[in-house]
Amino acid sequence: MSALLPLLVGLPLAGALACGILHARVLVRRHRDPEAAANEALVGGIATGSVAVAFFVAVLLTIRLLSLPPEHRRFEADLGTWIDAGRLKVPARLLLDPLSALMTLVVSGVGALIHLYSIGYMRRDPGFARYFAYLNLFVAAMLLLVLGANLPLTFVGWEGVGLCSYLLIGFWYEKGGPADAGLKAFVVNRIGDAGFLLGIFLLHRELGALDYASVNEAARSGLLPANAATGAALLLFCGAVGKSAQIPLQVWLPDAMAGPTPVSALIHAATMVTAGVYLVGRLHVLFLAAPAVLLVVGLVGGGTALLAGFGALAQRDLKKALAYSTISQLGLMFLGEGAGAFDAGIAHLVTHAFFKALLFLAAGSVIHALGGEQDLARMGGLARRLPATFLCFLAGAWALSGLPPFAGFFSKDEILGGALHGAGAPVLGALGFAASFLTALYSYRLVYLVFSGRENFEGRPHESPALLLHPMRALAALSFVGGALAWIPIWNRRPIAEFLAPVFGGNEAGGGAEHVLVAVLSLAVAFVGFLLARRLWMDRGLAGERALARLPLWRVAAAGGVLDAFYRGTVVRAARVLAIACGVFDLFVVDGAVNGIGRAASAAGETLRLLQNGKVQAYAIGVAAAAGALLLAAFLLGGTR
Amino acid sequence: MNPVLPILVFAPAAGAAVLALAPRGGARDPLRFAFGISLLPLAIALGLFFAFDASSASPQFPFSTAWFRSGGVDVRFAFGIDGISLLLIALTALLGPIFFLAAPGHIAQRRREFAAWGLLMQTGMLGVFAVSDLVLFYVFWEVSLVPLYFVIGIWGGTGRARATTKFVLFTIAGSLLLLLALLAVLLEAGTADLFELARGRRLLPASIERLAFLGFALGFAVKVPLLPFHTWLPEAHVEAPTSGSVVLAGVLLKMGTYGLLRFCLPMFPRASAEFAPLLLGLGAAGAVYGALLAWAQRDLKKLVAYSSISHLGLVAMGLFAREATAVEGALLQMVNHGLSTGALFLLVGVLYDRTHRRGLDDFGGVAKSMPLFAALLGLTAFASIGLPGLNGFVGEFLILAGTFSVTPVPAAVATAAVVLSAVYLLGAVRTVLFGPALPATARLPDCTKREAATLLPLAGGMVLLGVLPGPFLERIRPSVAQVVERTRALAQAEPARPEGQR
Amino acid sequence: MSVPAAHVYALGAALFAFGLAGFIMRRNLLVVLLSLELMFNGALVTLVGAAREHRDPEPSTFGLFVVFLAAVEVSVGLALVIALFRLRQTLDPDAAAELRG
Amino acid sequence: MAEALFYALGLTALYGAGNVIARRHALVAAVHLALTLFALSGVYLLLGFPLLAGLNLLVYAGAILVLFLFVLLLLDVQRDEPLPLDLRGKLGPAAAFLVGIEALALAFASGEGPAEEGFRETTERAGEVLFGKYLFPFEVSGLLLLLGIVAVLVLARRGERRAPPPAAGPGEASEPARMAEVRP
Amino acid sequence: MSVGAHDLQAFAPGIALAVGAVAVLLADAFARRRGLTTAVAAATLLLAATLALRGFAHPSGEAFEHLFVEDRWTASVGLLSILSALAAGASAAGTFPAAAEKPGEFHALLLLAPIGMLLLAGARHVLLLVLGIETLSIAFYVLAAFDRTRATSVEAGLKYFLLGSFALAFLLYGGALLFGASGSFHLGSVGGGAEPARTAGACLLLAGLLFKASAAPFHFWTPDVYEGAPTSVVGLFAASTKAAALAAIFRWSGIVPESVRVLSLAAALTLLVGSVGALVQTSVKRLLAYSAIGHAGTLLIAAAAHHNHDPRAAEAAVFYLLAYAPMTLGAFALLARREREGGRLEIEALAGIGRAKPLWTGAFVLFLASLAGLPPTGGFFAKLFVFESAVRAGLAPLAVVGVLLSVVSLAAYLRVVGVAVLSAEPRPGEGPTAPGPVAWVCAAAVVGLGLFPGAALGRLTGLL
Repeated sequence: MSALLPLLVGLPLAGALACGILHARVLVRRHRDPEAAANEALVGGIATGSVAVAFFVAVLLTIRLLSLPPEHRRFEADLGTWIDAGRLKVPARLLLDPLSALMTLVVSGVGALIHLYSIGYMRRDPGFARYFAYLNLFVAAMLLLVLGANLPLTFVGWEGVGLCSYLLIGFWYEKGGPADAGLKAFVVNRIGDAGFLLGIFLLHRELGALDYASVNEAARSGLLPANAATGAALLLFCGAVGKSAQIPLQVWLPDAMAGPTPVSALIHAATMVTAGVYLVGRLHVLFLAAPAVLLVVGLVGGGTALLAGFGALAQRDLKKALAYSTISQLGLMFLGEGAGAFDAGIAHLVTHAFFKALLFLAAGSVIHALGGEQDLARMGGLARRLPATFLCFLAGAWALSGLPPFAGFFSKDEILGGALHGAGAPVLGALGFAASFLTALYSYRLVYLVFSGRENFEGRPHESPALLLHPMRALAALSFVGGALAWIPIWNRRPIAEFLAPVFGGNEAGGGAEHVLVAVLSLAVAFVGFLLARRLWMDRGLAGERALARLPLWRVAAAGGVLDAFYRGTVVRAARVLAIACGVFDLFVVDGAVNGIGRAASAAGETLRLLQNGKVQAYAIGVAAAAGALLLAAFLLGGTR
Repeated sequence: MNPVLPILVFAPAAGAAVLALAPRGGARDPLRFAFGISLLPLAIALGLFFAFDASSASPQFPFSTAWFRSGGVDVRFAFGIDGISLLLIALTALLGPIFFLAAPGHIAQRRREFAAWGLLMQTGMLGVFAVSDLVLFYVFWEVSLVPLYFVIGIWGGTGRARATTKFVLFTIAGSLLLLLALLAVLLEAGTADLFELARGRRLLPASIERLAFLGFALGFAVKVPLLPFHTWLPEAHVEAPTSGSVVLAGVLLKMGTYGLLRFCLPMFPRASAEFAPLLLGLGAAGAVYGALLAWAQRDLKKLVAYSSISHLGLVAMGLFAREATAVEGALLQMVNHGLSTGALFLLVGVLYDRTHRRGLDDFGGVAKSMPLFAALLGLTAFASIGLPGLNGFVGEFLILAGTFSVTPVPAAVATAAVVLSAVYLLGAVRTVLFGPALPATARLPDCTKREAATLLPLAGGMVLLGVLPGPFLERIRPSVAQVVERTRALAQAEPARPEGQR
Repeated sequence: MSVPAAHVYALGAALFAFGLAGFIMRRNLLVVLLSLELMFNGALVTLVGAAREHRDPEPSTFGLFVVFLAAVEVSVGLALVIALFRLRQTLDPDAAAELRG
Repeated sequence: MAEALFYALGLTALYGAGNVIARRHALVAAVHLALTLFALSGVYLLLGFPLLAGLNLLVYAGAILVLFLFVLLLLDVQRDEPLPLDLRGKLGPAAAFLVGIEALALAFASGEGPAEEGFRETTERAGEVLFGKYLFPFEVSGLLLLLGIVAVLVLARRGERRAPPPAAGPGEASEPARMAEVRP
Repeated sequence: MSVGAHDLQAFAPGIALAVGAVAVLLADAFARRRGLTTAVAAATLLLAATLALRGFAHPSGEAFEHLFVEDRWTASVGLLSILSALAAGASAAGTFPAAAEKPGEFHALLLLAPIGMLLLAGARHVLLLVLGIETLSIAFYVLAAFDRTRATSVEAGLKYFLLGSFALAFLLYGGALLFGASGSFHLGSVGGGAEPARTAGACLLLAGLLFKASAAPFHFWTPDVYEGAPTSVVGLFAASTKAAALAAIFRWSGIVPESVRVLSLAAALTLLVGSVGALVQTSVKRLLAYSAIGHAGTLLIAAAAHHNHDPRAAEAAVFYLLAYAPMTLGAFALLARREREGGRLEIEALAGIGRAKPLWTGAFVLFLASLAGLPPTGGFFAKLFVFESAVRAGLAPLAVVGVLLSVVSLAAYLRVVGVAVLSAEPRPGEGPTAPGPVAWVCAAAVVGLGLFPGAALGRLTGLL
């Protein structure tokens, strides 16, 4: 069975290559005949097909995995050695265990749906084949990220998805904005990645081994010193912070919305940004061995969830609002993990992938229908015009808001339950509930602003074609049933947690009356949020928030880029000034010293020329003086004898 | 006695002689002729690569004949390579044909001379890596310098005379100190065989070892160039013709790092230990400093030149970690840098040939009109900033991981350079390729077939080394292990001074 | 006669010094040549003093060669001075200062 | 008596030497050199070197100085040197050097006793050295004489003996121009 | 007390040269056929070279009452001088009209000068030293002023003469003091004796020799003389004077106390003057004069190493001289040809000559590279061996000074190369196209020594 593993990475990769070649052909043709369009069906078919096949392979493998006894649920595929240098050995080994299987299913499944959606969305784009090449490459990298059996391989995927993110954000590179956003995303991620790398180095220094099994085992057995565990966990979490857009590195994600909307759905909502959550889950033993870091994870997550929630609330741009929402939800996941509820974090990751992808796709449909309009002020009343889209969006928002029976309620509930149990419980719990409240508030704000009230747009929007709607419907269905994966209250079963038990061990948190209490509380909070949103925004458009918008806090949140501006003003500027100062230093001091030597030699030569004045008697004086000096030197030097 | 190495080394020189002696007009297309000649070393190098016995650390394909005796030391006309040399020979042989293939784009005049100098330079560089005699090494070391002086000086930009003079003087100043140190070693050890010198159990007297190490290190540091000795490089690159920059960055700088690895570490283990902190610091600082400087540039060539300083600082750091992983990474990174920086210079050359401009601000939105160029530039940039899956990553990762495992601080500092590399290089890519097309650059023709032919082998190399570094690492492993073991073992056996032990 | 050798040496040194001073100072090439002869004579007197001190005929025979050398020198020197005079019409040593730097 | 004569002659020689370098007119200087040479010959004689004394008189005073005077008259330079003006700059170092040498010479006196009396070198003994040990240098000085002749032939002989060689084409014509160009 | 066959054999090259010189004068005086003098001179030089070579193979040892010694050192310096004279004569043929006017005198001087070198190199007695210096000096004074209708030539000769005689006076005085101290003129016993006179004498003697070697600060004459003298003979000045003076310095400077430090100091100063001075010149000829000073400095390093008990310093020095002679002779031969063809010798005048006259320029650049000590030329190994000797003798700091200053001198050469080769526009016209036979031979020697240094070095054993 494990022989199928490489296919998971290989299929999308092959798809990417094929699309790349087709793109090259398009370029060559375009030179001859500008009108000749790409064979979009072929490209879309290959791209979507490869991911879909990967999904089926993943399903197949997962079924096989489940047929094994829990402690043996892992497939490994060894593809030889990638790097072997000195003490460092990196085998090219893929690992499928419940955690990576779950991730694989989400990535390939959601990925396939979004590929399908993209065929419709990207129609007639001159970069159609290029788009799918990138998208397939992304899926390949993402699958490598989750399937890699050791940190370096994960890092390959990690940076690979970063690359694809960069390429896809800047897909419409002719405009400056997307290109800048892509660059920003990559650079900010790199800062986190530097931490990731250092974490890898630290583990390599301490352990020599970098595969997850060894690292977790060493952390469990105490082979890894506590200091090293803390350091490594903190450094690796830096990587997670960057990739998952947590404070303080969250600044890139709102800008990343400059890319095509399906990209935002797949990469910047459903999959890539969750890589950090996955990483922390993957190395949960290490993080458990570093409780301080785990607390940091929770606090960062909670803080991000809260602040990004405010951000989402105050946005006037539909996609940016969703982006902040994503940041907030990722924060929640970290909050759960920080509290020790890793399975809850992963469960929320899964459901979030469904409904957030759905929301983005629906938003894409709206934007598509409005001819690229993203401003919430220029929407409203679209429920009548785009009924299918409306329903899908509503399903997504419902799920997001954490109201049953949609998925968000159940997975979020898990997190909140975990938060109240783990370390730092009161703080994390409070943050969690506050974020939940905000989530419901902004979720319905979006629904009301987009779909209710007066029509503030121009033109006559039409419902999107089936190619766009079908993936949305599928995701809507998943958003609905997805909650069952997290928690089935009736039987009090938690399928995902149970599925992941071989990885995380049995999680005894939650359950019973206490859990019900949490559920009721969270329901109440979400419902209050819903009611407030309904009161403020239903049929009123942005007018509803006029009072709020005067608050300084709101303005800060709306601007979104407070931290961004802060970075630009301090870190970036300081680095820039440092770079220019280095340039000046190099030119005048370092090179100046070099040129100074040259000038000194020339000056000495000129002095010599003055002495060499052509007058023979002057020379004679020189000779006589030299002879005198020689005598003097001989007597002085010889005097020592 | 296997004559393959002398043939490898002197084949280009023979070609140069033919060009020089051919009657005027006799060589109709000298660049094509030279290109043809330079394929021979490439073929030989490929053969060597596959014939190389990866399990052995001893010099292979030896060729040795008496040359002269000086001061009781037998100086031989001796060749022989181990894994370390093999990789760099392969790189040199690969860049040789590219040198000539790229030339027609920017060398309009005096092509015959250009071809002859190029071939001579090829001989010099191959010789540096292929010899196994100290004195012969030095001869090739300087011989490889002279052609580049003319290549930059004759076919360079407006400030070429100053730049090339500075380049030559700077490097010669370092080289001559190296020469003195080399003489001291020669006299003290009584042999000029560099493998013997690097392997013998006998150590030089401590005082000589220190001074000789300093001489060697200084000579190589100028060539690399390490931090305070780098100012010749940007100037030379800016003025050099594209081909010259490619070879300068691709091979000539490697001669410095090769020297550090081949001579400084194994021949002076105690001094290496003593000065390792300094060199680690200079390497790491250079990596960051170079990156910052690259960021501050508005001229593409200068940007790439400073990025070279940054990358090679990293390499030097890896070498002086004196740890197998880091050293293997450093060696691999030398090749990586040769490929990616060579390609970057070629790409800048592509733009320059079309517009006669090199400023960052002279370009914008080029990707639209030059998609192939954009793809190659993107690939190269990502290789250069160390994206996993491409070659730069493997080298950087090994260097940093290895260095971190013995001295975390410099490695951590140098990691900042990894971040900065993305800032400056992708920033430049953003400016040049993306955004609205500038009127001046909106209709540039895409890479020609010839240009693509110069770039694609390099691109292929980047992917190959990134995905399959195994065959390369495998061949250098025994040699590197030997160097590191000796360096470490002897440094610990007889500490030069107490604080020398880190 | 009991003149101390030192006094003979002193005489030689003084002559040499006078010659040296003249060589450096005088602005007439012929006088410069005369000064040169003084220097030679300084050496000659010193040789004589040495011969006397060591009771050895060798230095004084050496002295014969010095006289001879002086003759050759003067002939060549005068020839050169004449050659220069023909071109420059002056005996100022600084007239021959075209080559410099 | 002889001692007194020695000192008298020595002082005369020095007086002459001083005038050689101090007198403004070259002719006067030359005459004073003759005075010095005569005095020195006397010194040599006193010290017991009659051969040297004689040769000194003959070659130096006789031949060399006559040659000098001859050239002086030949060139017939009327202008006097602007001596005092120039002395100012050069007297300082010269004096210093002079003092140095003098001090050096006087230093010899410190360790040495007075010289032996009655030393007298005979022509025979000089001849023995000259044609014995110094035979080779003696022969070599013959070569020097030849060289001197050649030198004077080259430098002082006026006029062209032969037509310019055919090889000298355009270069010959531009000779004066080229001379002017050769400047530092 | 008499001169025997052994003595004659020891000085055979000198005798041949002397006889040849007379023959040349006679041939010039009585046979009116052009070319006869040239032929006689060339034949004499070849014969003398053969004899010197024979002397090198079978040195006769001390001769002439121990005044002179023919060892391999003397023979090699003699051989070098003779071959240099041959090269200078060949170079002058066709490039030096004044020599063609007086071929007898010119060739006689060329033949007589090496005798002086031989004497200087082989002298073990102050008198012979003086006579050797005088012989070579007078020959060179006259050669410098040979172009006597040209003011600068006469100026060069006069300056050379005045300063040379001035230095000779010092040397003579030093010799006299030495005898006063030690009672001997002989190298073997001259070193001892009463103190101030001994040291003072030795120093003055050494000053005279250093002057001949154009070592700083006795170098002042060199640039002026080299610039003013006829170009075709300047190479001879540079190559052979240095050789002979260095030979004597090797032999004699041991009499000076602390000779190593004195020589080291002189070497460093000379290198400084040579390199820094060359840096600011505008005339190629004058630049090469400063280069000659610089090379004297390098040779003084070898001398210092020799006196610091490095047994192989002499080999290094002879190799150096062997390599230096062809490069400097070749370079001046090229300049002589250029001058003859109406080309100016200012550096600026060479602009673009690389394209107009590639062969000539190529040869010139080769000589410059060798002067700078770049491989694969003889100059490289010459420097290498000298520095090796210095390192071996424990004079590494001196070697460091040497190499750093040779970077400065390289900068000076690169100025010339930069103008000649790197400038863009080719200038048509002036200057010769071909380097000429002398330059070819010299270039072959330079490259040959660069490729096969062992061929020469291996034979240079047992020199002193």
